[in-house]
Amino acid sequence: MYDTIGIWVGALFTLAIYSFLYKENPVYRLAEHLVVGISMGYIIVLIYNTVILPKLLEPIFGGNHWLLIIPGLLGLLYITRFIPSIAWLSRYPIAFVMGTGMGIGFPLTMKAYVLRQLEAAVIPLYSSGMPWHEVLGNIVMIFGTLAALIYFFFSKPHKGLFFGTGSKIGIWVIMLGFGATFGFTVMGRISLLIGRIQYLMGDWLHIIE
Amino acid sequence: MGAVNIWEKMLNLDRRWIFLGIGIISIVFFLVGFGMPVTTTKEVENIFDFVNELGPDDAIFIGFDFAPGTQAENMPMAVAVLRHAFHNNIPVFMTAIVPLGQGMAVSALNYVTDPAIDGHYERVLFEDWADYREAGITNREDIIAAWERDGNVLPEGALGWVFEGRDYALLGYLPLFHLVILGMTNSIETQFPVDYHGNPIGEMPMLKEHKSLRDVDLAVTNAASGACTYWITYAREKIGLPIAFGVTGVMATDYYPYIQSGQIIGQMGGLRGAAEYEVLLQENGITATTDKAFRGMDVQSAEHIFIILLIVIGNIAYFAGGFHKKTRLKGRG
Amino acid sequence: MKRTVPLMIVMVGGILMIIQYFIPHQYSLIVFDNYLEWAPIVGAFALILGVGSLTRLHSHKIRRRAKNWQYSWAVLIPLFGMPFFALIMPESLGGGTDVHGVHDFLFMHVQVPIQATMFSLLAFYIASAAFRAFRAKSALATVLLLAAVVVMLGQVPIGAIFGRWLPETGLWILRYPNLAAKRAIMLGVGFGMLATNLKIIFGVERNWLGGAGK
Amino acid sequence: MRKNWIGIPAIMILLLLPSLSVAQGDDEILTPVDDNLSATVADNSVTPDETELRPAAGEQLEEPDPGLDIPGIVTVQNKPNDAGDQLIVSFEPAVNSEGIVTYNIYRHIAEEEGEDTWNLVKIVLAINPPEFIDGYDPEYPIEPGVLYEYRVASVNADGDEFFGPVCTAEVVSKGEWFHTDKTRVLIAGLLFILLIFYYFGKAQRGTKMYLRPIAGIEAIDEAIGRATEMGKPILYVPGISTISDVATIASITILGRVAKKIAEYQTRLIVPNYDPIVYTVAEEVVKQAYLEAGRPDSYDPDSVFFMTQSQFAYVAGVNGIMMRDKPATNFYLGMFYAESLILAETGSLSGAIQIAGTDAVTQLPFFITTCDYTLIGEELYAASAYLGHEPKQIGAVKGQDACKAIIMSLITLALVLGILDLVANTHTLNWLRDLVTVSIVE
Repeated sequence: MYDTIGIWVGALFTLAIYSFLYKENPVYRLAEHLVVGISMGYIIVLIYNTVILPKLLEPIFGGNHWLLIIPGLLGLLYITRFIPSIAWLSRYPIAFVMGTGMGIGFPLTMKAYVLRQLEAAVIPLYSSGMPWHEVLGNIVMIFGTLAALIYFFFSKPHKGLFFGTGSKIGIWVIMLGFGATFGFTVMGRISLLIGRIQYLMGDWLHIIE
Repeated sequence: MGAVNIWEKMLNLDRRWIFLGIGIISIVFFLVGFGMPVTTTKEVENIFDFVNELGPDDAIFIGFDFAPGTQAENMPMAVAVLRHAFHNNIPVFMTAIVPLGQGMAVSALNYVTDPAIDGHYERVLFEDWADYREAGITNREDIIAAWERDGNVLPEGALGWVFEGRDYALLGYLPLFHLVILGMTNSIETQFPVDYHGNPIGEMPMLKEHKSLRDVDLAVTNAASGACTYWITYAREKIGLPIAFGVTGVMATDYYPYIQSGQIIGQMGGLRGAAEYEVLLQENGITATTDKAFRGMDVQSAEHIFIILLIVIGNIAYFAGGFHKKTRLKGRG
Repeated sequence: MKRTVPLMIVMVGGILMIIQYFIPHQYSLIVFDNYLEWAPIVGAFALILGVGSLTRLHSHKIRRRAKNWQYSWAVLIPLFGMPFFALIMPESLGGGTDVHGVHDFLFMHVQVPIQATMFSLLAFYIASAAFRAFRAKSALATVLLLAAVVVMLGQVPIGAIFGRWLPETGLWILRYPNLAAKRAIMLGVGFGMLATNLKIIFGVERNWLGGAGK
Repeated sequence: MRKNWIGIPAIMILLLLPSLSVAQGDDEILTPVDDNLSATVADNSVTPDETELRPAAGEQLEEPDPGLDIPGIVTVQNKPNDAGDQLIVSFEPAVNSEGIVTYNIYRHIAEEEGEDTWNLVKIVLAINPPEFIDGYDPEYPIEPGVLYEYRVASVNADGDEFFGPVCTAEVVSKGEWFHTDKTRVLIAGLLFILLIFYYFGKAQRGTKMYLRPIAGIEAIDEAIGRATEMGKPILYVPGISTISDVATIASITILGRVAKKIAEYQTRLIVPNYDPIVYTVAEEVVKQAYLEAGRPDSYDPDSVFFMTQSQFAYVAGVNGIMMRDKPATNFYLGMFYAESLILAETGSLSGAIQIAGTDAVTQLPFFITTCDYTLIGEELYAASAYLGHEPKQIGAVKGQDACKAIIMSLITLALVLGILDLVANTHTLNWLRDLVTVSIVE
């Protein structure tokens, strides 16, 4: 019974969202507002059950980890946002998140975005036994990377042989990549729809099994 | 002027017609299906061959590491491997890295053991065969013999029996799953003292024979996020457990390097990967027909063709209407 | 106090975390482990801001009888109803987070289907986007179009009609030019991120404090 | 070759043992507690008699269920670049590998007594190299500065264990103060900091710096003007990531500038937020912008609001706003995931002018195809620097360009070296590769 009602409710809300494809309407509006409220309510419960309770309250009151009061108090400073005269105190926890986030990010970005990408670009064009299309690929890869990098030069006008032609080739390579990514993603997106059709026609209407 | 108007109308086609087309095509092709042949690739064949070599003495893990959102892609892969394992009588542990994956595992099991479907496996719940277990019968053949001697008959259309605790165990989800994997390299039971239904897994014959991940032969993770790499970092790298991936289509290219480096034995990418496994199951006589993924591939093909047709029509209208001469180029370029 | 202290926190926190990365010693590990423990706790309280804003916005709407104000109840009731049922209501009355409670029902049978359907709208939109955008307006647009079509056809069984070269070409584009483009973007983005990290740690960029530029 | 070994394990062990005792001085190996010559049998299914038969087993292969040859001494080294919680452990495998499936390695703290103090810390397959890193397992951690003892057992297919000698580790684990594998990251980081600060200084001294125009930036003012003319609101989506995401920070800077213009034009602004902290910051920035524009009273506190932290619920909400309020201009600047296309297509359906910008490589294609202007990757950051009008910001862009130039020269050098290697059959490229390679595992 619970499951049957559940599937009916789920199916009706599925249709409510699809109705948006035709036009914005009261049914969609209801679904939209409900899902905003429910998702936020769900997150409150989730955060309470996975962070506040096991990582803050239980260790402090159950395990005497008194040091955890510091992040707890820091977090509570967010509430000062609602008291205009001391609202600036809410900058403290933001500063904590900001500073540590930036600090952690710096070496990791250097490694993942710069050094590792550089390493992957330092490749031989040809090694024995490589088929022609791989060699061609490597050539395209190296010159493509160089050209696309020229496109991202901001301090030089995109004119002349080096910067002009370079940035033009660069944008070509970028567009080729974007086209391929677009085409590649189509498949996954259609699968999502197939999933919903299965739900509507299988779980709900039992037309297909 | 009149001709231009038609082209112009075509160019400014109300998008709702396109939406309608997409909707109708997916429903129609789902219902009829014209069965375009799917050629199999090495990445999927490798997984199939690996599982095919295993038998009742081995064990595998199937990870339901996805939420309902990507069910269409991940579910058929998991179901196909599950069927394959049941056919070869390989004990299967079912786990989930994400909380909602637990529900996915339940529905996969329900689907494979649904009595309404021809070619299902008849499920015997853990408590239903408790007497035999207590009598010390843990060998698969002995259980079946005793079970059938007591008047249980395999229903028509069923391919065989599956005993909970002997042929499969639904372990489910635990938070911080990477640590759970690490823990299972020592002992599965300390991580999962009871299964999803609350049955003590220490009493399961399959657990007595496979106490830790070291006694397991393969883990197939069906994932919709990078969480699948947990299995590599914590199981493959630590104890050398062979890993196979089933990932969504969008993720598939990201994980090719793992195949090259030998860290995974193979990969099923998106609906197509699942369809390939279904084709392999059918070709090897393990299932009589292909399943949802194969049928989904028809929809997939049809939609791709539809979108390409739209692009072609759009371009014909654009050039035939002479818009290429007068329209200002929008954006960059 | 209002600006200097936050800027100090950022600088100390930032430099500490950078240095920490290079030191494997257990003392450095203690710093990092503590951070891992603290960060989610501090972050969790930010939720109060969200709930506060959401409540204020929608109660305003209801009070002012703004357009579509009735729907604001559809936000407020589950917003407080979900935690109420999950954390306060006894399980016998549909409370708790387990299966068959109100909380689970709303999540599994309202939120999950709506979100999955929202996600699947992409199938429709990707088609209409392709129709509108992929016109051979210029050489550049043609490149975009052709790459998309080749890859799209290469992925499905029907593409095999045109022979093996089609999927191969699609893969080739994905593996080489696509990777070159992505790599260049990532390198540029990487340097941009690094520069922003530094600007924030050393207080050059302080927009996040509120108040542009000063 | 292997067959020659089968007959002589006993002799080999006899030969090995004296050499062990000789090596003792070097490796500080404790002799086994009970008996060095006979293996300890842990499994009950094997009787002690069988163990005594062991030395003869090699010579008489038909002997039923022989014991296994035991592994030799264990060597322990401190693992570099760790927090002092790992040790590198290697052992000498049994000379006669016949029948050995795995080696079980046990560890306990040196002073501890009794069988139950031993913990099984690792199982090594007999075919694998006899070495591993201990301390990986969180159940049996290694404490820095603690002295441990190890022993290794050969294990046959039935799980019977035959123990080798108990050995005391010659070192204790200790943590290091610098991770040598991270030297390259450190050098690159320092170089980067140096360059950026150099250009900061240059900018502050008032050196004029050229920056090329970016199409999207010029479109921003135009788009705000258009919304004002039409009397319709402007929607600004700051992405769905946290405040520590650089894209979000860039977006907030641009929002400040956009809000100021909007305040001047008296147009309505809608900023729905995904992250509560981003919401707070965005609100501050917009408030400040109205103040700077001299119209603090026309700021509507409901214009910047928090929606929900759930991806597709957020999209559902923003979609609703787009179709109900029909904004004339939509900005999508910041970090985006799969929702990018849903937002941009709905926006274009509602007839809005759309300006997007993100550093999410996977989402850029969708913005490019559906929006009127798109800031690609770094252009988003550069745009915020342009709009900030602060010399240091421009200096930073200059510094980033210098870094890109370095990267480009390195790639070009690699190209040249690669060709040189092909022509002259040298291995210069490997040298460069080694120079820039960073280790994956830390």
